Amino acid sequence: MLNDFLYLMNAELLITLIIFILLFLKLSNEEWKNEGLLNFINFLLFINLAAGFFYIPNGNLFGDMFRANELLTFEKNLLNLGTLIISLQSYDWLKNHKHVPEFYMLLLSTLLGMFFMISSNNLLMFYLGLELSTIPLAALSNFDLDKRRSSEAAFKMIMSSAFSSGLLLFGISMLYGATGTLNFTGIKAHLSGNSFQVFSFILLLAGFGFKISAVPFHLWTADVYEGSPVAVTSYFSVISKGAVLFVMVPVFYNVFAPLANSWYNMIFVISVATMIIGNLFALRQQNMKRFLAFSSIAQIGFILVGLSAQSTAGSSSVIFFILIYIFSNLGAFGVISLVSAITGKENMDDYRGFYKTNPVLSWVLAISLFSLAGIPPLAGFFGKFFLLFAGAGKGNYSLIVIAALNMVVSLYYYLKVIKIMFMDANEHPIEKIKAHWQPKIAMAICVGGIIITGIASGAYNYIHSLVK
Amino acid sequence: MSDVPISHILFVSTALFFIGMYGLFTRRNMITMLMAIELILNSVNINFVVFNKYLYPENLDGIFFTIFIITIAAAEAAVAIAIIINLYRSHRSIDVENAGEMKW
Amino acid sequence: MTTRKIFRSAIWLLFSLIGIAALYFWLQVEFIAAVQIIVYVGGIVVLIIFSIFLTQQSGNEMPKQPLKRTITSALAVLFGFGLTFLQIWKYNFQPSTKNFDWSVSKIGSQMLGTKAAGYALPFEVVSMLLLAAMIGCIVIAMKAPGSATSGKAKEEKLETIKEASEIEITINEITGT
Amino acid sequence: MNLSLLILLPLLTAVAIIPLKGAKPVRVISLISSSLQLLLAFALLYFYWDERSAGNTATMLFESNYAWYASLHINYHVGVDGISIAMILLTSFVVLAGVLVSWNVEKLSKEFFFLLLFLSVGAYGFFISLDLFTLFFFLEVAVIPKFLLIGIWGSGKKEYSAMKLALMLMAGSALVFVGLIGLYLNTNAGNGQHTFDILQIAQMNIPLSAQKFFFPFAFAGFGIFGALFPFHTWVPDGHSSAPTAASMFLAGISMKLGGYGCLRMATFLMPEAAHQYSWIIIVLASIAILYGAFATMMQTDLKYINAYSSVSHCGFVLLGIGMLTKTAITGAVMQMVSHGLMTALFFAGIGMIYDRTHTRQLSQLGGLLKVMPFISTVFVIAGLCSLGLPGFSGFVAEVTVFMGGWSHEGADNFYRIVTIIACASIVVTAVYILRAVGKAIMGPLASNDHSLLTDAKWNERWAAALLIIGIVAIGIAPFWLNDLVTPATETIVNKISAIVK
Amino acid sequence: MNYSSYIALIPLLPLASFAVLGLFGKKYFKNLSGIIGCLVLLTSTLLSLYAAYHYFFVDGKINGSYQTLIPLKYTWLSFSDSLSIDMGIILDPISVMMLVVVTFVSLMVHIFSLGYMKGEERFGTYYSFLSLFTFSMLGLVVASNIFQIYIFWELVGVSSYLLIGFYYDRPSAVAASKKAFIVTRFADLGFLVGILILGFQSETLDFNTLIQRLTDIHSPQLLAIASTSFLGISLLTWALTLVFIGGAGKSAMFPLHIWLPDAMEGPTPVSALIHAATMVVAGVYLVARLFPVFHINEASLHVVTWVGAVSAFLAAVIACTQTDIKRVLAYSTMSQIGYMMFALGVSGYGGENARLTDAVGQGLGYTASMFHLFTHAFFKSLLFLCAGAVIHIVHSNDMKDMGGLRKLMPITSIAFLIACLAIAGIPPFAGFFSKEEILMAAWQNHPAIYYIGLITSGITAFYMFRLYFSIFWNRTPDSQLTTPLAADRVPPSALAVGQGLPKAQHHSEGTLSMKLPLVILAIGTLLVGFIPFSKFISPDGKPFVSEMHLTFSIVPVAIATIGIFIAYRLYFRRSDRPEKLAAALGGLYNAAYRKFYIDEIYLFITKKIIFNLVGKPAAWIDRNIVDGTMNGIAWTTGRISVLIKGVQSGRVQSYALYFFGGIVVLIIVFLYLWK
Repeated sequence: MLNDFLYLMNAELLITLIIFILLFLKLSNEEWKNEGLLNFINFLLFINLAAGFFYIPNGNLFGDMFRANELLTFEKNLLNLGTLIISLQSYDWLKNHKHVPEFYMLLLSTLLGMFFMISSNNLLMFYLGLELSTIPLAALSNFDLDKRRSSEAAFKMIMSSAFSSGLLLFGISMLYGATGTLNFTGIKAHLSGNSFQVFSFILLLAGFGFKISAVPFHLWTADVYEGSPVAVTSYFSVISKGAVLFVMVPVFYNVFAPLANSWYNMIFVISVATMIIGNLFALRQQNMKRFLAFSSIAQIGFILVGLSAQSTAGSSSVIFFILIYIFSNLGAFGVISLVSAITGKENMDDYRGFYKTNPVLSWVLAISLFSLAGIPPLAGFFGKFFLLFAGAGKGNYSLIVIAALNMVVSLYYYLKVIKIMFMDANEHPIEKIKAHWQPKIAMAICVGGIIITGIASGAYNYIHSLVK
Repeated sequence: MSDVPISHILFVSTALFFIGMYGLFTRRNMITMLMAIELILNSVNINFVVFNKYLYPENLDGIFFTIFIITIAAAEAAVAIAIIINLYRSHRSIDVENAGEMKW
Repeated sequence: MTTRKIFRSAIWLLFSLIGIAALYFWLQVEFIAAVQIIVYVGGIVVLIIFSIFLTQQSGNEMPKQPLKRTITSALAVLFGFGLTFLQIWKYNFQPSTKNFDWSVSKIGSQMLGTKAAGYALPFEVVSMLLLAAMIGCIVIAMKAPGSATSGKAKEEKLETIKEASEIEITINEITGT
Repeated sequence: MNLSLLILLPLLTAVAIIPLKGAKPVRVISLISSSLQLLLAFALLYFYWDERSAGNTATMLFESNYAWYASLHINYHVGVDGISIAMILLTSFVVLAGVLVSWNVEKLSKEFFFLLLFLSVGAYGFFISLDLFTLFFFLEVAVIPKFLLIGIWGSGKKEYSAMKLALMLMAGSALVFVGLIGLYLNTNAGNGQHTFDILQIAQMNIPLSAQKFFFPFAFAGFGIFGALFPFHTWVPDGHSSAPTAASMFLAGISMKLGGYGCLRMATFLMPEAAHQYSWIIIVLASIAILYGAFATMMQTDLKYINAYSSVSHCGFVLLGIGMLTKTAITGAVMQMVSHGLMTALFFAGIGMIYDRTHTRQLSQLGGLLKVMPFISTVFVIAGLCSLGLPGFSGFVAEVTVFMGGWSHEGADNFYRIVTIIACASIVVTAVYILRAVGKAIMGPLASNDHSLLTDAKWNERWAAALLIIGIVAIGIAPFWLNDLVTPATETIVNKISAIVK
Repeated sequence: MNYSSYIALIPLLPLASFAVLGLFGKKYFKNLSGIIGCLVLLTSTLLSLYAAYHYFFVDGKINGSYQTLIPLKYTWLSFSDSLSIDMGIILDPISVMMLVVVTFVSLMVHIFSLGYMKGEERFGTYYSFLSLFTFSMLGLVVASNIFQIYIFWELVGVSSYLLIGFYYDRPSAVAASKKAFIVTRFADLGFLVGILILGFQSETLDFNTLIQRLTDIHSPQLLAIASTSFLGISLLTWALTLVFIGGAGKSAMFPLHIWLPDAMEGPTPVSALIHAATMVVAGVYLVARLFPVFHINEASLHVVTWVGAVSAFLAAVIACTQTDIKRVLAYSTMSQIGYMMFALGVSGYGGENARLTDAVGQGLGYTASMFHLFTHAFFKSLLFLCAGAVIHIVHSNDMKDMGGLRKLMPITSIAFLIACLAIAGIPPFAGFFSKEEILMAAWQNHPAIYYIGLITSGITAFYMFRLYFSIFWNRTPDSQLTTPLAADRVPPSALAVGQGLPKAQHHSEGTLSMKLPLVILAIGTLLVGFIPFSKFISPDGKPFVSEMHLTFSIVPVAIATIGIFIAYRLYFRRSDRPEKLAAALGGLYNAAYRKFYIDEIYLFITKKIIFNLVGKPAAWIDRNIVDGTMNGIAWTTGRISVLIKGVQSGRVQSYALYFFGGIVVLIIVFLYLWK
């Protein structure tokens, strides 16, 4: 019994352990130097990541509230990896921050929330996990304590998330009213597809849409991304989105299978809107983070195309894309966070002539952006291709045409950044940046991932085998 | 007592929900917005309790959900207020309109 | 929630919460009512009032919201209400005849149960959440040293801790029995 | 022989030059690698003849087929037939010439050569892949390097042109993508399985409705690469702003990707649709031919002249493909090769002139034959080839297209008139070519400081010589190319005629 | 010794010398290149003479008629099983005759150029171009496949382009070369389409098969091509007419003749070779080659006849008014070619096969045309070379700068006189015989044409002697110094010759290398007329006897003499009579002087219509409409993104509002509209 806890919840327990270690570190009265602390924490995170691969649990706990299996473990490992990369990248920012342990405690508790959310088999657990992964994030986005924008972002974040969770809860209550159970399997059994259920489902969808910032529930995204510290922004854009998507896939495919016909159309509409709006807004952005915010919105549109497939190809392509997306987006954010941490510059125009001074960094950024744009031979190409490919399985070609054209539009703004870095002249370019080895490692991981993941088909095949 | 049809109570809760939403849309004071959110959550609570009592008395899912919602509401409120206070420090105001620097 | 005097609206909130508690009583779920009163009235509203004082906005009024927004949101809300209630109205709920029995002990036992219909895991999760929230509050609300109004920081910290502890207390109450 | 060498060699070279310091080793290594590519291409040719003479009549030779993404039926499947080999030869010629021409690139030379080699990876891969996915993959691999090449090393309004080119080509590949997916979903490899394998699809018959729906996507998509009217507008800007080597690549290779794709994917796999839409293709192509030629007549910038003439010449490619007769398609392929070499030579010449005079405006050039005889001769030869002079490759290709068009089975006046229109372009071509030659090469010297200019250096001489050899080899002895290509085209045409009957 | 062993060498040797001289001429053997060229050409001349002897006297004739031999042939490019371009060598009377002519004249020109182009900086290039031309011309002559002839057709075109533009730094030369190429290219378009029709309809591109199929009344191909008609005209007529257009372009027939006079910008020997003796008669040769097909199709023969006649007359008239001696010669060339053309046209008129073969007459025109081609090659090249010699001394093309040169350059003047007599058709010079035959043929078949020819021959005599007198007489020998104004019209080539001007003028008439060809050609002009041509050349290879009717030849000779006499009166001595006459003729004179404004018309069509109404719009549309659309799409996208930016207002409340609105929309859509 106890062993079951230890084994099945090993990931969660490990993270809780780390959190408490940090808590004691904090409460113990002697001062720690940030550098050492960071090294130590990153070491812990690495352990945490590595541990994920050793034992692959499989089973249920708490009367089917908590599930664990190979796929879920894989997803958790992805999230761990992402978190590790982020924490490595934010080294230069955290070095001078006063609240490093708190930062990590909050960060890890959100991660914990996501884990619970992923492996939840129950609306209540799902909701709790969601909140656990949201509320501390709101606090985190305020972590540039004396920046106006940071607190504004935090405010917007907490307000909109509270609002959306209100709607979500209302939907859940309706669903409860309609089905009388909170357990996913039970819900699936009771769903008949009548309008009341569809109604409550739409509210749920809105809740999901908010977290993955799909149009029209995306408006908070840009502001929050812009205001928050870069580390938090990248966490927002990759980890929390990824977690929610991980949940969305099984929930939509299994739980709400009875409503498939109606939700397919909804996803269709939402994804089209998301791609178009995201692209249109991204065209004009000047702030790098804001730009990436909108680009990530557009990416979500593509992911939804894959999600709409309702097939193993669909789910595996979504998960595969998230893997790639972690590498690509974090690669981009890594460079940006370095630059903003060291020079405090976040505007595109500051990046003029970036290539002259920092060739390596610009190549990293360029490769990440190309991968995001879906340029072969980088992984992003495969990701996008498989998403649309799966989406096309439904035979809805209008969706594919729109998506394909949107890829062209998105290419424009990615290339715009490339152009600014490589081709524009600038008399005061960003000076040569000396990065600590930890961010370097993080970027190496990202670039390596971007280059290898697509060419070597192993990752995808593994995911596919898991999903099947 | 249970002769009161469920829809009446649901009417109350729904009304509460949308009143809260209206408050959220229109109030300019952040703290008031927070209150509005509390109202929203409360209406959800009512829903849960009512559904649990009227429809599915055999187990207590609704009740538990309500409890957890209440707790989370508390936590959310706490964080929100902390953020508002911090924002007040930097903005010297808790007017929503002043917290709109980042746009477009 | 119609008045723009913030303090007054806070009081109104208080009353409405109490009203909801009364509703619970009437529904014969006194436990929830109790929790409602303790947490909300005892916790959140106090918290809100504190914060109102802290932000010193108690007396003076906010400038009016532009009429356009008021109207649009009113319309939207009414419309949404119509839609929602239409759905609820159309959907015929089958009230079950079984009698609804709950007892604090039952709740308590389930709360800590790890078997089916046991809520130990959510409970733990919530406690983690509260911990995280507490930390977040402390970090954020605690004034960064060296800046102007550091005097208030301590008070601030106390405030938040107090609030957090209150929440802990409530949980103990919930579980204690 | 293992075709993957063609991809690996440039790829590994590209990787190998990354750690190098300084321009010189980079140049040398890329030169060695590209000459090896040339050798490899000729070896391929040799082995191909060997196999064929040994009586191997398989459609594709040297096939190798590995499962890549098994669950999605994506394979890495490569193989060559005559057409591919012709294209590979062309590529290797242009790559070597490009490397030679850009010998003196000082600015960021490592990146330059890296991109150059990377581009060739894309081209080779495209020409040898027999799997629609890999085809598409390599098609897109070849896009972005062009953007960077133009944007960083280009001249004039380079950013605009680079962006325009990248976006239009990307739009093209987006269309291709849709066609590809649609095609895939309409294949049936037994028990409801789909396939990307070109050879397998060629065996099936795709439902006509699907063909009619997706053929336009595929053809227009590749058409954008192949400067199909009215999607050709990236050509003038892109070519004119690109650095010399990039222009050579653009016109010499990447426009051929379009033609090859139209042939290999659109026409070969969706023959019925091709047959039904052929008249549209023909009309568009003939518009492109004549209209492009007339537009060229008005240009004053050498690169614009050649770019527009490329539009006109690539019209012949599409015309030949649209005619769907054996001779015409053979002509189209020949035209691809010939135009590739010829226009590369042309751009090389223009580049050499530009490097010295720093202008490409006809009004500011003149009498260069006096000061730089070699370069001028190169220019004149390219021009003569472009106006279809016998003895050069252009004539062979165009005549074949004409013959194919004229002897179209449905020998009604439509095809005749179109062919005559195409023929008429040879006059216009003569007009603008001679105009350019007469103004820039002959006549009195435009300005006195031109009299101090020097003639071609060794690398430029070799580059030009290489391309000229290619051109003349085809022009004097076209039969080998004809024999190389014809069997491949026959398989395509037989399929079509079988379907049509 | 059979042909295949050496016949290919005749064209290939010049090709080799072209390659060698072209690649290394400039670097290695600068001045040797001339000698090399001459030697190479000498060999191929001897070879072709040997071949001619062999063909005509040894084994060409089998049971009474000359066979068509194809010693060499291999497939060059095969389009389909039936259609393929073959590179081959055809030997029949006319091709052998042409071989001799081309090699011989070319040799003469090579030799002459040794002196004329001496010291030219691009000496080697010049010779390589000459060799290239010789190669292409020979290839054209021996072509056994209609596409092969087209290929070499283009090649002679380009080599003529290169040689006309040899003085590339002279804008006029550049323009002339461009003009020549483009006009002929335009004609070639017709040729090409004609080939396509013929090849496709007769399912072969091979001359023999083609002729045999299209002349056999029972062959399906002939039925098909004759029955199918386009725009009411039978396909055969279309094809032949188009082919003839090609020929007319090369042979500078009206109205495609405009390039020929300008082509005189090239070095004079080049004009002698290309624009007098060889290339310009390619058109005639082409028609002759396809003659069996032509003669069964009246309509196309009509065209040939009338175009020939008109050109002959028109050119003659224009020639009377020109003052640039080379242009005069050019127009005379055009006129003489006109003769050949209509000679072909009138030959075998209304022909069925029967009438082609019967004894007198029907084949006469054909023979006569070839005969005239042959003789014309001699005296016209002679004329040009003389003109070259003159220009070489005088450094001017304008006859106003000349006069009384007979003392200074006796040989030249005598040679020139002989040539003039020949072209005027005075017995016993070569021109007389050929022209007689032509007129005879015309008389027998088509009197109207005969009269035109007659008048033309009179005019010819007039302008030729106008030329002769005003060059070599017209002034007192001692006052022949060039007027100073001549000095600035000096061609750079002449400057390149290196000797200072005044000295040069007192020099004798150039080196031996320049005199020798004149002498040889003059002798040739005296003799070749006596060759019994009809013994060798006839439409169907069967020799026949064409007897001279002295009574018939009285009239033409008389007319010619009259012409000469008028010229004598006007130009023998310096006088103002010509001006008077010109004034008297007034408009007519001006029209003729302005070449009947044909150039202007062309200029109008090209500049005003093609460039302004087609080219400019095309370019404009491309930039503004086609490309505009592409950019417009991009612009619109950007615009939209600006328009909708208000949504992201930065107000969290409106975000919530949108959020809620989105939900409402979803609900409405999916609960009520799209179920």
